[in-house]
Amino acid sequence: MSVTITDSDISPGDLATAFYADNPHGAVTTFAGFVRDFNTQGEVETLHLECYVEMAERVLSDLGAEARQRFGLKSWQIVHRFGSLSSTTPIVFVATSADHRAEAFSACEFVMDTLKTDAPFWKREDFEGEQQWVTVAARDVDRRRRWDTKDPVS
Amino acid sequence: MSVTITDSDISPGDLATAFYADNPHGAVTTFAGFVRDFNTQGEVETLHLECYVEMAERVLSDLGAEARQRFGLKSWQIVHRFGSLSSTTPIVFVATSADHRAEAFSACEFVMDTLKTDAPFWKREDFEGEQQWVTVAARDVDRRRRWDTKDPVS
Amino acid sequence: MAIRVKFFSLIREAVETEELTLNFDAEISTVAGLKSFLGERGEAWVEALSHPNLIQAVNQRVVFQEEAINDGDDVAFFPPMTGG
Amino acid sequence: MAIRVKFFSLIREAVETEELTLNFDAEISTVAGLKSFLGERGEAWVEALSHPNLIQAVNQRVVFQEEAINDGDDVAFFPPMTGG
Repeated sequence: MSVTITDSDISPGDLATAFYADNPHGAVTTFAGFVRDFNTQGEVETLHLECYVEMAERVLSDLGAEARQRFGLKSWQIVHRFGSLSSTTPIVFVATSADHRAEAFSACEFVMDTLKTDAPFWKREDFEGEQQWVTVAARDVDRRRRWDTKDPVS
Repeated sequence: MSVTITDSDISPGDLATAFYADNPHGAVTTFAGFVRDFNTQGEVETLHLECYVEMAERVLSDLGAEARQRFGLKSWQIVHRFGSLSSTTPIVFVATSADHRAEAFSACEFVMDTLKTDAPFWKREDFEGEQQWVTVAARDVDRRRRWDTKDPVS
Repeated sequence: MAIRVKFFSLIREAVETEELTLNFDAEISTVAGLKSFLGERGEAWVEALSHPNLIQAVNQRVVFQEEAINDGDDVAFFPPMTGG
Repeated sequence: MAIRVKFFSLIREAVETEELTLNFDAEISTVAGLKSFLGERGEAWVEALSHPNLIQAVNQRVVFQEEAINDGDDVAFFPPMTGG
């Protein structure tokens, strides 16, 4: 049960290893997101992630607690980078553990879907000398919205 | 893109670390399952996993290939233990990577749901001096079946 | 009373300001009132703070602009978030 | 012709056999025929191989009992699988 917001490099492998050691429960799901080297318009050189740190800590702590309650998690962890990142750099790591896989999977996906639209980070892509703020993808809004009504585990 | 069936200890942390290093794609989902220390009837001392190794290799290779095609994965890995396992020992590790998280999550869950009922492993629980073969849970059959009809990514 | 006001992303760029500390008498009682007050700084501020997708937070929680502001609060203005 | 036959879990325990290599003339052409042939070994075999949830595989693929058997095939009998 922890949230880390940092502008230092994160290591999803080390984070997963530590999470497994502390939480060898029946079902452990993790998600790791890495900077892609492309967007809809072409090659991306650098991704800049701006963050409202105090708010991110609060939002992600509340989100973890909500996921725990909603899906009966035994444990969870959320780690999120900010700052300037080159392609293939890890951005985010989420881990959830439960007695059964349905809950672990749903909770991890719920956290990721919610974090995308509700956590105070703003992505700016630098490519071919231009800087462009990333807008919210319609599919991300849709994925976030389904948790408002969806059965907790399906 | 690999399958490993082994009666030696597996380390999900090391497996995740190596998978991340080789596949730093936009979205990487992993699942790790550990032996629980209880079942519906009480405490479990040892879980014995019998395996038809040649068939498991074939079934899981086919399953990974199907997941890759169905969800447009960039990479996948399946590792499964057999033999005698005490509680908290890792049993299974699945990793999937894709450009976007919807595909990585769905593929990982698809592999786990299918593997539960279609991969030739048989679990026997030893507790209080008795040995009992685990029967297929109705919820596992239901979860397997939904992939026959479900939209690839939802 | 004193409040801190923060700006992020597009909004920060538009008003060319990361953070302000404001001291004023209690005539500003809501986020909407604060927006009007800040609009007196110029057209760029009016435009940024009337952005159709503007989100406002008080003490790290997203709120409607009718939300009350009290002494010591942190207020923030920013566009839709793109985490993960 | 020669085939290998494997038994797992409950079925292995019931017939007290892990693996057989059978050599016979070609009168057995399907999995169903093989089951009848093995049933001649006794009541335990008949019972195990008529288990309502019995699954059979030929060359590592699950098949119906009408599946043909050919020289060199691997045949396996087992109960529903419980992986993961």
